[in-house]
Amino acid sequence: MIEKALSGSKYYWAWICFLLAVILVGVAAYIRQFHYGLGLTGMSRDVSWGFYIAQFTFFVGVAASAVMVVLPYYLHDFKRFGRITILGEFLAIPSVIMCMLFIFVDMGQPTRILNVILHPTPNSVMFWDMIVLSGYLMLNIVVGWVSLSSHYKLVHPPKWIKPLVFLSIPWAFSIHTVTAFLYSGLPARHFWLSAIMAVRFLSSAFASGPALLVLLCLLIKRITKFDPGDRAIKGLVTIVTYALIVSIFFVGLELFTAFYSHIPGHMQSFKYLYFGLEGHGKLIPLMWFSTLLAITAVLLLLIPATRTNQTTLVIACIFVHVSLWVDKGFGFVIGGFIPNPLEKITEYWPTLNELLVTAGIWSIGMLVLTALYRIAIVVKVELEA
Amino acid sequence: MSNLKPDELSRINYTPPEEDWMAVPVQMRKGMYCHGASENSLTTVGFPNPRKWSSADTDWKLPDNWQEIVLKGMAERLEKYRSFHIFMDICVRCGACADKCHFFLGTGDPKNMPVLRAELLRSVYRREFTTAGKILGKLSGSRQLTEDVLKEWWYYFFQCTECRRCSVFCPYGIDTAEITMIARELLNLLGLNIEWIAGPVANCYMKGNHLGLEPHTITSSIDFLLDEIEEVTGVKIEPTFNRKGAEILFVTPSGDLFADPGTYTCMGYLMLFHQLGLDYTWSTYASEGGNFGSFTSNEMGKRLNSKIYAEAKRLGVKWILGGECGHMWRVLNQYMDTWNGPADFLQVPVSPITGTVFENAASTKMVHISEFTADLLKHNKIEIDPSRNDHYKVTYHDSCNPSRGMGLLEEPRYIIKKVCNNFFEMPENTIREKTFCCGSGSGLNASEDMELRLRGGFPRANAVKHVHDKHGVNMLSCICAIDRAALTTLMDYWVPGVKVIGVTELLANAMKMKGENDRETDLRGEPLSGAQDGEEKEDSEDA
Amino acid sequence: MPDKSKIFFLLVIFLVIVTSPFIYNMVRTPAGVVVKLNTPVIDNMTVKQCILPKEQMIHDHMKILNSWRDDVVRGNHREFGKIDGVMYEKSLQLTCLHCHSNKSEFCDRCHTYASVSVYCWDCHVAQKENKL
Amino acid sequence: MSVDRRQFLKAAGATGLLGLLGSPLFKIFAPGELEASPELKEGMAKSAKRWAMVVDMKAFPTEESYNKCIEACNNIHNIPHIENEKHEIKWIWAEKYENAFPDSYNGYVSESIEKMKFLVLCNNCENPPCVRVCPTKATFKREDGIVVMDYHRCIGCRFCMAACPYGARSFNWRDPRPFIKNLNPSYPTRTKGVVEKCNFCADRLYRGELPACVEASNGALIFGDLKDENSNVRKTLRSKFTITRKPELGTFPGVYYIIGGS
Amino acid sequence: MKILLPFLGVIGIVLVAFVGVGLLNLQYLFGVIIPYTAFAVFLAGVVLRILKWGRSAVPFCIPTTVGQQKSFPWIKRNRFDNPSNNFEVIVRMALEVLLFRSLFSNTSTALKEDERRLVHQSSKWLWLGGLAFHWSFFIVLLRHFRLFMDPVPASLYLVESMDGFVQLGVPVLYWTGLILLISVTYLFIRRVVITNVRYISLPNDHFPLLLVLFIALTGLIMRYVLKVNVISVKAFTVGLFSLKPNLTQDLGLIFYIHLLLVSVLLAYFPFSKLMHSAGVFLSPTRNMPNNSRRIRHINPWNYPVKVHTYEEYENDFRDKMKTVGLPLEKE
Repeated sequence: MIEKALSGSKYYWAWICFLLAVILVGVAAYIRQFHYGLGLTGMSRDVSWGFYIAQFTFFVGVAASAVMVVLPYYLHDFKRFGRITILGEFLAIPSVIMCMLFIFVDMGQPTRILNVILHPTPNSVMFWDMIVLSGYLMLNIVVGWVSLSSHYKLVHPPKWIKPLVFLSIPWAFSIHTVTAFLYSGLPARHFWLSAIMAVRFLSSAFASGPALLVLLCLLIKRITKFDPGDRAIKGLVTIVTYALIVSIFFVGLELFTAFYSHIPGHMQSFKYLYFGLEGHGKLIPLMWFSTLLAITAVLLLLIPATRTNQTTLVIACIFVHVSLWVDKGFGFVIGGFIPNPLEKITEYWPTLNELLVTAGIWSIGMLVLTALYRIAIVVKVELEA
Repeated sequence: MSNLKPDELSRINYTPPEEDWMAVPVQMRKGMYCHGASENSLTTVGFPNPRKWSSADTDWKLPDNWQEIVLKGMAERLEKYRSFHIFMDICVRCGACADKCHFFLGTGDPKNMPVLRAELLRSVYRREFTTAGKILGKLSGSRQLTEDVLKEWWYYFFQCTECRRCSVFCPYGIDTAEITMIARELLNLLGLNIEWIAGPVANCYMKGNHLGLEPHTITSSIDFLLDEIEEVTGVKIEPTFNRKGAEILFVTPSGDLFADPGTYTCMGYLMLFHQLGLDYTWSTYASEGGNFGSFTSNEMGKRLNSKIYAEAKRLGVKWILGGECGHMWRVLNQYMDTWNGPADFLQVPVSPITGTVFENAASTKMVHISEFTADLLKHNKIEIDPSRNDHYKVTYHDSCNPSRGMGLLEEPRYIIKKVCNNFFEMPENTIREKTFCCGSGSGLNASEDMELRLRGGFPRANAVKHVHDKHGVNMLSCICAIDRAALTTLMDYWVPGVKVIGVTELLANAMKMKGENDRETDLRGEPLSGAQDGEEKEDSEDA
Repeated sequence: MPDKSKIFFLLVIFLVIVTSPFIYNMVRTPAGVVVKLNTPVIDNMTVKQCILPKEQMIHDHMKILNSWRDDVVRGNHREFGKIDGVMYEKSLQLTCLHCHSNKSEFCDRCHTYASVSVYCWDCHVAQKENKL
Repeated sequence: MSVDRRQFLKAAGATGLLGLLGSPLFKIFAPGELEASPELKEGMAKSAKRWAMVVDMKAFPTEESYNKCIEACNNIHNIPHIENEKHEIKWIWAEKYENAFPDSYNGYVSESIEKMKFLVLCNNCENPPCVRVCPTKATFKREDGIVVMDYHRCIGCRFCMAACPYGARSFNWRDPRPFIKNLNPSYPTRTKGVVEKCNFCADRLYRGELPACVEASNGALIFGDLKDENSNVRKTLRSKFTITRKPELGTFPGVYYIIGGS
Repeated sequence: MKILLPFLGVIGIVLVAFVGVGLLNLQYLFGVIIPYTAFAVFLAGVVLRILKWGRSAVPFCIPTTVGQQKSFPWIKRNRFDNPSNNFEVIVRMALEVLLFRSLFSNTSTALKEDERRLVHQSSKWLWLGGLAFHWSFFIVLLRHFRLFMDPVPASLYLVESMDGFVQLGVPVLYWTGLILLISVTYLFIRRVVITNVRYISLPNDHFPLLLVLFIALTGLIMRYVLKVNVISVKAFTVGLFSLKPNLTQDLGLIFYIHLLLVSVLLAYFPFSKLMHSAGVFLSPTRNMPNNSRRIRHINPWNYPVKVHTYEEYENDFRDKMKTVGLPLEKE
């Protein structure tokens, strides 16, 4: 079926060429970084993780959110997701690939990447992250590919695929849980040291991922002959709405604990992010922007008129996604490092080179996504023809 | 018809036997091969070793020095055909071709895997013509040319339709058609042809066409078709034959003149040319587009083909138009000009209706009817009512030779989509350059090898069945005369309810002619699904 | 011969590629490799010997260094052993480079010759020679 | 695998194919293998069950006095001097009270303490979070309590930096060599892309020497075995009031501070 | 037997080198005479084979057309699967040789027994395995040039640094070596496991695979396990490639085994199916444009044939033609 990704209209190829061009720029930027060192990024001794790891964290969420279509469809026989399960699974694949690439470009010594396997270290959460991520990637590739190709051949999917589907459900939860453990198990980082980190991650993921999926579905409906179905989109929107509300609720819980207990360590990062700390506050506008988007989105999604109107729905979904992207793909990681363990403040802002590498990885993700969606849609359209 | 039911015939075991293929002697199974060439047919064209024999006999009455003849023939051909020489040497037996052959898929006989079919010849080549084979012997996969081997060649090289499907997938482009052609040439050196090829060849040589229609029979056949046309459309057509000074010579396979459903396609040609007012002529001398000579030997192909240019020259036409036929177009595209050209007495074809210059036929000066028609439709030169084909749900079978020996894929589709409303493609791995053979090509469409034909046609029929079940397809369109004959049998057996139709017949159904009656039936006399049906349908949908 | 020119063109390309090492070595006359052992420390040695026999050092120095780094860093086993009453530490910089203070002559010659690039020198520094 | 004289020869004789073929053929496969050399004696290493340090702030009267310690460390370990604070490499350095002990800072400390700079370094914790998180065991705790880094193995993921509650770790954001003024040829530098930190001069201890900073501290830094009742460290801890940094985190630092009083 | 014999053959080669060098000390034979002979046989064999093929005529223009022909400007043609000029042929050939385009479109067909339905699905494993094998073999070979040339050309460093991106202790890991081993093993296993492929395989299909497998294995052992003295090896190979062979180096038996295996591969090459690497360029179904209706292809050995002329035809049927009023040349 791969060859289906190799044919398409001139718009398709223009888009592919555009992505390839960005990837090329990203690769060049990475080569520069490879030779110079990570000093080319905005990271520092104090903010030792930056944009790359934040993006990794965010896309783990997008990857995990595939479960939001797989689970209702397979466990609860929620038929209307039948047409989009493959879209969910195929969204997870580029997401995980992006996660892996973001980790890779964040490594100081990428040539030693095999050390993680050569010297397995089960006490490190990162070791488990490697396992769950690669496992999840394999699961989605196998499940997605095998069910699509069986569908295409009009044969029943092989029996062994069912257990893998069921396995992929808890596995999806595991990838984001383990990713949350990367942060929530660190003693001196009060901002992250929270038992609800995993559920907070999951709830925001189940809002941002499906929101993206809604946007993709609407786009597909518009530019291809495949219609994912309004009922499926409605289902997704419901998930987005409640996940977003829960996510905001969890942030509220964190705020309460920090500010009611009034333990300085717990408050400082929040203060830095939203109000500024000791005159530092580079992220304040971004964080309020995110907050504003989230609240607007909640309203747009709760009010029936705006929820059913396609334009406002698109706006709401973009707001959800961007809001959570800013929150998790930026603020959350940076905020944890400010102030540093010595209560000093070093601020962070990504550099151009860092952004170019990031853009390259996004483009790789979009390239994979485009190719996979192209295959899935061509197959579906052919079958329905 | 085979005694086996479709359900039984489609029980196919693809697992090869335990012993090595060289150790498995050929077993000639009835129904899987054709009668040997008759003495008469061979004598007519002056072929060697004409005699009374039967392939079922143990003694094939070979000349004493038959091995010498074959090996000398091989040596000669290794020098004359680089393709043969290369294909004997470079196969790596990767197996990519194995499940591409319709005969393998239909029989499960491992020697029908293209690679093994070629190995039948290669094993002898290695022994006689390579150092490694001489030194290593059996280890190098070589063997001696014995009578059993010869019989195996005969059996299996007349179980190949030269469809070239394997060549598409071969990483080196090894073309079993090419190997089969050489193998058949070698067999013909010993008078080992099949009658179903040798007979038409003799006919074509003497009378101008495979069916052996003599000049007056041709005109009367066409007269009969003209009456039919008049009956359906009310239009009277008067074509010309052997007319000097015509602009265009029209050549089509003779099968279209005689056997249903080819005759309907032929009616289509007549109607189209009449409607256009084309200045063209038929020829009774060059009354065959197909070329069973090419299934015999290069030389015989050339001898039969020569008539087209000769006749074009004699009649003084400007260019030649060719009808719907499969292997005819492989010959016209890849061989004719080389054999019998240059056709410098002709002009680069120009459509008199649209003025389009057929640049791609600048040297052969011969245009495919589908190219010609597609060009007309593109320029809206014919008025079309596609709803007249509404009672058909159509799919399209790419004939092997026009697709893999020419690349004529889009033109017929363009026509079909213009002239009918219900068109459905078969699964993608069974169409276009990956199309499956009808199982009866290259002279194998006899009746005595019916089981072979049904088995060979199984993959094609299977794909038709798919669209038949899914979309209710009831009409299989094609641009090949052998297809029209072979697929009809095939459909009756495998997918009852699906009929076979030429693209030009579809066109003629939909084409509005000057002075025609209100048509109530199509060319076959089937009632059109008229306005009433449509309304009824809508009503029932509302309800 | 049909396609004569094309076939000869391909043949020439083939021959040039296949015989390129011969041609290259003919044009660039191979210099071979000569390792200079002379350093002040070695010149002053009465018995010129390494920590292990020369042949073994040539053959196994990479294995030795590779295992030393784990021995020293991870196992804290730093002693290699005494030779003529002198204790030798498992240390590239302190032991090897002490005598072989001419890295560019001693190490690099062979490594360049065989195009074996190592990342030892990313961290480890050669005495004096190492220009920062 | 380990290569010292004895072990090497044993290991080489037994590997894979060679074992199967027996030793006569071994020479053909791997020419130049020779016999073992004489026995060796024990080294002079200082050893301990748990190395620890006490920083006596009273004994650092001037800035110069503790800068000596820092410089000694920097020079011996080829620590680069990078102007850009973001890319700094620090093994041992000085911090104000409020930064070194942020959790116990109440805003009303004496002026002397407010001005005082505290030497901070890797605490070589008993229960080090950095070791827990390292995905390759590039950071590990030795039996003598020193938390060591294997720079050959570090992949530069910087998880340890996020985990360290004391900011004791530095990352080589770029090649450090251009920033080393006086290269100590007997100690390696680090390559770009790895994390580094103080290791209590593990190599010096092995050679029977005290850590560089301790040696340069004029007695202000007390170093010894925490598990040895008679060690300097234990004596000091018994006699003086000491604190550790962020004790509430349960890392059990191996660096103790004497701040004031007697 | 088909598998056992080639296997024993390869083992035999290993043993010959083992005995010849290890016990009989025939270094000169195995280090100089055999490699030179093998190389000469390879060169001469390949050239002669190609010339022999080249002498065969190309009478007809018979490309396999795997896509739409060039007809009208408004019909989208498939330039590289149905090339209409030499440039497009070159692209088609390049795609074939460099990317194995034909195999990329490979399918596999299975009969669903329950429904008697043939299911054709795209099948890319052979393509992937073949591509991985050929490319990694090529890069491994290219990397070997560092041992053939002195001084090492700068361009080789680039290949090495990209291939050796990953550290795995000392020395760095070359991916291609690993991929070569895996892919050649895959190709061998598929030949043994897939029943139909096993059925069509000959001993001389298994032999080169096993030979390459052992070459790769001995190479990897030399690099990662036994650590053969690369300086000696290079001094020796550069000697060979400067026509000044010297055997003063201690090379280790494993090197001689590797060398003999390679020599056998070289000498075997021109007489075997391995010539497909050259033959693919000469394959008429792939290296010709589909333009024979536009430009006449010449058959060098075209000769006149006996035909049944119109005159003879009219003579045969004159009366019948007259009856139905067909025009005649002679009344």
